[in-house]
Amino acid sequence: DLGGKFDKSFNESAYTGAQRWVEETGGDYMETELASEAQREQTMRRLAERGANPVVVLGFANASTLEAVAPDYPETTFVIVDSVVEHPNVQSIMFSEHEGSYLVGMMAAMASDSNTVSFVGGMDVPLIRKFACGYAQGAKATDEEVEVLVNMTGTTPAAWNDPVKGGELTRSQIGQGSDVVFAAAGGTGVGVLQAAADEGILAIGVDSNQNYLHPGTMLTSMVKRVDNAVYDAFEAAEAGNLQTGVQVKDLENQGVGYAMDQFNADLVSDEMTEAVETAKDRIIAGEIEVHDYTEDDSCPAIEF
Amino acid sequence: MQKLPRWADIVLIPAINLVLALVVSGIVVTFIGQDPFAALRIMVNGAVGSTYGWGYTLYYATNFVFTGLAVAVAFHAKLFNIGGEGQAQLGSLGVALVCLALPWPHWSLALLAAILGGAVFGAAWAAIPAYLQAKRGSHIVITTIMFNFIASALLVYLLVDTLKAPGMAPETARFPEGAHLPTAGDILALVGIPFSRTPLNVSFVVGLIACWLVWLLLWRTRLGYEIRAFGQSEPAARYAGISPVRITMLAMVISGALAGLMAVNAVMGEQERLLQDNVLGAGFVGIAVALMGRSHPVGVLIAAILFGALYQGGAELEFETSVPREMVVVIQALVILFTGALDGMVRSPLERAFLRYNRKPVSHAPAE
Amino acid sequence: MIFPDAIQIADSTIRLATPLLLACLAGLFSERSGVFDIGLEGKMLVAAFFSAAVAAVTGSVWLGLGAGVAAAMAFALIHAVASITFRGDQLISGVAINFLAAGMTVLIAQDWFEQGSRTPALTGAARFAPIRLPGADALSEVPLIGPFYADVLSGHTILVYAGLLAVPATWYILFRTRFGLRLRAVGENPAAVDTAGISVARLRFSAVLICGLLCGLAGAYLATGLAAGFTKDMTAGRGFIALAALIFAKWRPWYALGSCLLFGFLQAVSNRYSTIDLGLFEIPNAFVLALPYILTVVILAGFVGRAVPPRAGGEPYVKER
Amino acid sequence: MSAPAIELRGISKSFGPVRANRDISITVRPGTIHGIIGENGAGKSTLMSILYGFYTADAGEIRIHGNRAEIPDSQAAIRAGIGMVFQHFKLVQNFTVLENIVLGAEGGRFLSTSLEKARRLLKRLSDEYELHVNPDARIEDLGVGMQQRVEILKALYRQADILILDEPTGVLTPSEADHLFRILQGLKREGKTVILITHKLREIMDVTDTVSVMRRGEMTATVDTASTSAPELAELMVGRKVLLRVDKAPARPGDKVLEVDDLRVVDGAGVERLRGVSLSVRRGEILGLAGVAGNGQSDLLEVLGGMRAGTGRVTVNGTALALSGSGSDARTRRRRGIGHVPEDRQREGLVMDFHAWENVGFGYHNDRRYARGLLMDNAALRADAAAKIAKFDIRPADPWQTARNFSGGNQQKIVIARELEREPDLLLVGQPTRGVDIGAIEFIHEQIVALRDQGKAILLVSVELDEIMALSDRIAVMFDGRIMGERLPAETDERELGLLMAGIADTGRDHPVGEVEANLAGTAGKRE
Ligand SMILES: Nc1ncnc2c1ncn2[C@@H]1O[C@H](COP(=O)(O)OP(=O)(O)OP(=O)(O)O)[C@@H](O)[C@H]1O
Ligand SMILES: Nc1ncnc2c1ncn2[C@@H]1O[C@H](COP(=O)(O)OP(=O)(O)OP(=O)(O)O)[C@@H](O)[C@H]1O
Ligand SMILES: [Mg+2]
Ligand SMILES: [Mg+2]
Repeated sequence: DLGGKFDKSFNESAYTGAQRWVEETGGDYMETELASEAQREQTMRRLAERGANPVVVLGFANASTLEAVAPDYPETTFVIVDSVVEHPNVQSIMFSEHEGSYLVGMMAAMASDSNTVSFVGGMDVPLIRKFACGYAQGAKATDEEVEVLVNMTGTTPAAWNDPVKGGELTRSQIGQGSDVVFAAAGGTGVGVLQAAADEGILAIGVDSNQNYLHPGTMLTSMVKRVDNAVYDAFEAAEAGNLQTGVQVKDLENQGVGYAMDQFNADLVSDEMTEAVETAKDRIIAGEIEVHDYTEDDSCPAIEF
Repeated sequence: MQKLPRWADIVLIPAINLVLALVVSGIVVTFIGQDPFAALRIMVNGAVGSTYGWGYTLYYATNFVFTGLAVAVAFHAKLFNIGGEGQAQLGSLGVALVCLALPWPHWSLALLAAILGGAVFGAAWAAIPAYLQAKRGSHIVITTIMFNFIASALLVYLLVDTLKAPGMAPETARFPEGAHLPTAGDILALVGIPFSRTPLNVSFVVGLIACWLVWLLLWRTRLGYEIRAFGQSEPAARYAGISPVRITMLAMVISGALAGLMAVNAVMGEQERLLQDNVLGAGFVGIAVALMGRSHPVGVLIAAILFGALYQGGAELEFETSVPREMVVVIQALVILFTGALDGMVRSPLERAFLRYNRKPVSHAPAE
Repeated sequence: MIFPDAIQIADSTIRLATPLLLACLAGLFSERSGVFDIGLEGKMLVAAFFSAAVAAVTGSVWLGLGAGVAAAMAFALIHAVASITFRGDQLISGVAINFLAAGMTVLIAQDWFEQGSRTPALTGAARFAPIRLPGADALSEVPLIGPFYADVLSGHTILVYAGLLAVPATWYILFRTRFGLRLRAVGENPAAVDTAGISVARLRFSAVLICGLLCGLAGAYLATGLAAGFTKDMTAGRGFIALAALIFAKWRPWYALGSCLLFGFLQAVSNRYSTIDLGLFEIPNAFVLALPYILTVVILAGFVGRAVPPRAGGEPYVKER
Repeated sequence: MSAPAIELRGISKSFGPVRANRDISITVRPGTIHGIIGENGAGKSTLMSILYGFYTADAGEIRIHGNRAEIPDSQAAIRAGIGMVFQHFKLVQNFTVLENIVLGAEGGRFLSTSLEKARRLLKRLSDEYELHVNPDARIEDLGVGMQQRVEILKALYRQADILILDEPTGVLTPSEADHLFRILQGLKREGKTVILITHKLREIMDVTDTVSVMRRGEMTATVDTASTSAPELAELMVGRKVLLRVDKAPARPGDKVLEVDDLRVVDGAGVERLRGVSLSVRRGEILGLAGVAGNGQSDLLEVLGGMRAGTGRVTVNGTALALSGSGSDARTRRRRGIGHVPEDRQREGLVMDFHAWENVGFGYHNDRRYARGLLMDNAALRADAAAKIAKFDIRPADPWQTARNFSGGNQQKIVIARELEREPDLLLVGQPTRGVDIGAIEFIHEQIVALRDQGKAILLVSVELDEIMALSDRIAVMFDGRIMGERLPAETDERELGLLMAGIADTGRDHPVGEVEANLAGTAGKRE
């Protein structure tokens, strides 16, 4: 998606998955980055015409284009991440970001001393609101009194790529009392995590595991295993059994989750782990219902 | 006594400038470790080597014809409209509203209505900076840049809150079937000519008509006469009873309308729904196109095709090699630099050369 | 607005105003000498890239700063050659420079670092560290002034202080030195300078190069002070806002400080509040984000009136037609 | 005899296709006042600018006090002791007098010390040469006479030993000019050399020791002033005998066409440029409006021509004109039968990059006879242009040339042809012969008189007193935005008009010059 291949987050995760597949299988793939909205169709068609199969397209913004393109290439299987396209030759992969966000929201609320946690989003779109909404629900579920600050970086694709502003928003949130910040902002997030490290508060990364970026201040990362999804798609295609239709990657099948590693082990208490693990099980069991913003464009925990 | 023959002014100089820009671009390509000749071959082939290439080249060119004409008309009134980007954004909104408003029975009706919608919205967006310049003296270059930012915010606001179709993406629903424009492939198939599937559509013809109308406007109507006179000299315009406010407003409104028409091609002809960024920087390319085309509709058309080829070739280049798309931006910058700002570097030595060849004894003013 | 908020916004204002201020003063030198410059944006961008790139490679922010400044000055030189030597259109040259910067930075970034259009994140000595002003801790308990000194004035990187000091320095150079007198004269009436036996081109070249230098500082501050590395188009229109601030400031150094602080303040406010409740209705987020741009237009239209630019501004100096 | 102060040998200079100076040689003796005369465009300013290092010659050599000098730029000229007061002043408008004087000769990096030193020296200089100016006044607040003094002080401050003045008196009243000449005599007594460019023969005869004549880029003669006469110089200048009078029948004035009552204009900077002007012009009459440039004549023409707004009451043929808001524009004025030959043809009267035929319709392009439906009838316009070119003998006779490519005189003829052919009830004419050679002057004057004889009303503005005296049936004099008085040409002379132009209404007495100057110092008159 727009935001660049090396955003340390969503796109980079997909790239990692593809690379892993290349390394493990020695296969080859074509890749291209979009410079602008209007090139989506041109690019998709070209990949299909070049005989690429499957064609993996990343990002909700491609959904509508894919709807138009997929019927013209019945022989090709398309995989779209983050959106649903109902067509016989399309596999749609959806992630339950709200669930993962719920968990890191809980951790944030527990780690916060100031009872204020915050969120920096990239471009103000429903998907990002879905993250924010899950996060707020998790935080509020831990402690009704917790205040959740939410800022979006901007309203254009440039908002995925403005670390200066991300840093400034973070500082502003810190000024308002926040001591844990969750960045779901693509390249902008780099600035958010940096500002958090500079100011000495905790930060939560997104999509990829970003804990290694600033050891000591990275509380965790809400991982969204786009890499696995891409890898699986490539592998299934190689084997010739790529399923079309909608696939939901959630807590249960480990499509989303929170990252634990040597970089944040010291920051996460056992108590926290326990609470989060419990919640995780209850969500999987359906005992906790995390609201998905995109279902009805509203959020019970915060207002946008 | 002309310093340069006309052909030198309108053909030779732009050609030399263009070659210089390409040479420097080649150096840049070499610098990032690629073979400039291979790159050029890929670009030329990709742009004009197949009906597929031609389709995309002309599709992009159609966008640039509109934005180029927009900048050119404003240039004639000595107004530097950097707001083509925002005006085209608003034009997209107008086109989308028109297309979504009715279940259009036939594309031709929808096209006429969309032309109106795009033009009116684009014009309205240009009218505000024009008014501020004419009445309040706010510098139009800065206000139009600001209006680009504001247009983008406005569109996002609408797409996120008001016009959004169900789903994740901030975009409207697809336009109804009746608002789909026939593409070159569709039309040529009727006469049995095979043509690749490309977004090139009837808007190209609208673009050609726009060129002709702009030519008519500038050189055959009173308004065009007044626009050109005002652009040459404001005191002279005032002396002739040409109202600076009126001309500033009209020239900008026409300019904005032309920029807005770009949406007919991009939004109605290709995307078939309203996205958040429909313009692809075509508003800015328009500046380069107008400069290269010497602000003449024919020149604009030729320059637009050139830039269309550059865009399509650039896309191909990115696909085939690891040269990033921004190469196109660099080439575009160099073209603007050489044709617009460094024009004098080529012109004055040429003038001197021509002077030396034509040095007849100058009759120092007609004799009594 | 409660006090801690105010302190916080003031602090943010200074950070955000600094790149504007440096760029605005850059424009001031250039335009006072009669060379209009809408290429501030592009010069900041190349400076941001080269400062981040060199700092990333060498690990030294000072080398980065030097590289950024050199790059911005190289671009300034292009503008100077085009608009002074070859008497090209200054607006067009500025537009070209902005595009050139936007394209070249990405191209080179990709070639050098292969991380998309990004430089590696800067850490440690590759970034400017905040400076705690002397006595900040001691004073921070004093009501009102204390927090202001400790939290607003203190704790910025050196380039912020450089920007603030550049204001009186610019004023002094412009109005108290020979160079300043000539610079102002050449922007008003180059023929007067020419007939006094001073080279118009030399003066304008030096003004444009000073402009490049200051843009270099502004860009370096963005990439190595505010952020920790370069990202594509990271100047995000700041060069244009600086230009608006310059007009608002009527091409005067102290006014420039005021107008840049105002624009910095607007950005700080738009960062701080995602929507603004005006009682009757609420300004939605998209427009709060666009607030600096909207207010730029309002200010240009409503408060500046017809600001009189340097009289010879925008016109190449031609003595023989 | 000592070596010549200046010796120029074989100087040539071209501007693109225009050969402004061709193989010019001239010798100037030290301690003399040397005049240079020539028509407009003869190349005088170019020659002097070469001497001052502003332009570089294509060929030729310069010797100063017998030594060969290289003068690549003005700094070199200044070092060689040359000072120049340009025809178009080279002053920075929003700087003070002092700042303008030190510019380029500051003597140190920091201003405060340079300015103090300059202030002291300036005081000495101005006492010595009676050049009193307030060192802290801004140039834009000074009248042209004062600005010229600043230019002279600039040269003296740089210790110029050779002073060049390019048409210094064009903007001065006669008494100001007299004062200037006294200063020049003083400089000469000190042993300085002065080169004086003018096209006024009387001045040459009065103050110079020797005189050189230029024509069409060439030096035609250098003679001792004592041994020549005005008619002889005139003939050398234009290359044939010239008529210095306009033949015209006595006027037969009819009804009032134009009536102006208490007209006021405030400019963009808030300065009142017209302070209650009242006048009238009858059909069959030429009213000449004299005055030093910048005293409001231009503003009056612009208001009447619809180019700027004013307040007051103006009627044409009995019906009132709107002076501001809608209906006060130049287009409406034209429909009311007002023609306008503007003061600056290149800035206002013509669009320099339009073809001649396009310019022939300029201002009348909305006329029905140039229209064809929604479009313009370019063919009709071209036919009209061809007719006018033939009738007014405009050369080259090519409607496809751009206005820029015509010489000044022919450009003026295009404007005159356009405005006079409409047979307006009222013709506003500003500086009709500025920069036009004598042959064309005669022609233009004849055309204006012919229009008068058709019973049209004409308001003529000119800074050339000779032209006012020769053409007008009645003369009004403007000073500082007011009409100082009206005279009949037969009952007045240049001396009296000069006093009126200096703001002295009571011309019965002889006034001490000091008082005249005090008045002038207050003039807000500017010169572009
Ligand atoms: N800077 C210039 N560029 C091009 N042509 C010029 C320039 N200056 C003067 N000329 C041309 O050179 C010729 C001589 O001009 P110059 O100003 O020397 O005449 P002049 O004798 O001073 O006339 P005037 O009495 O009007 O001042 C004219 O034809 C003029 O158009
Ligand atoms: N700026 C210019 N560009 C091109 N050609 C010019 C320019 N100025 C003058 N010329 C040409 O040079 C010739 C001489 O022009 P100039 O203005 O010196 O004439 P002149 O001798 O002053 O005549 P007039 O008395 O009619 O004003 C003209 O015929 C004109 O074609
Ligand atoms: Mg002259
Ligand atoms: Mg002439």
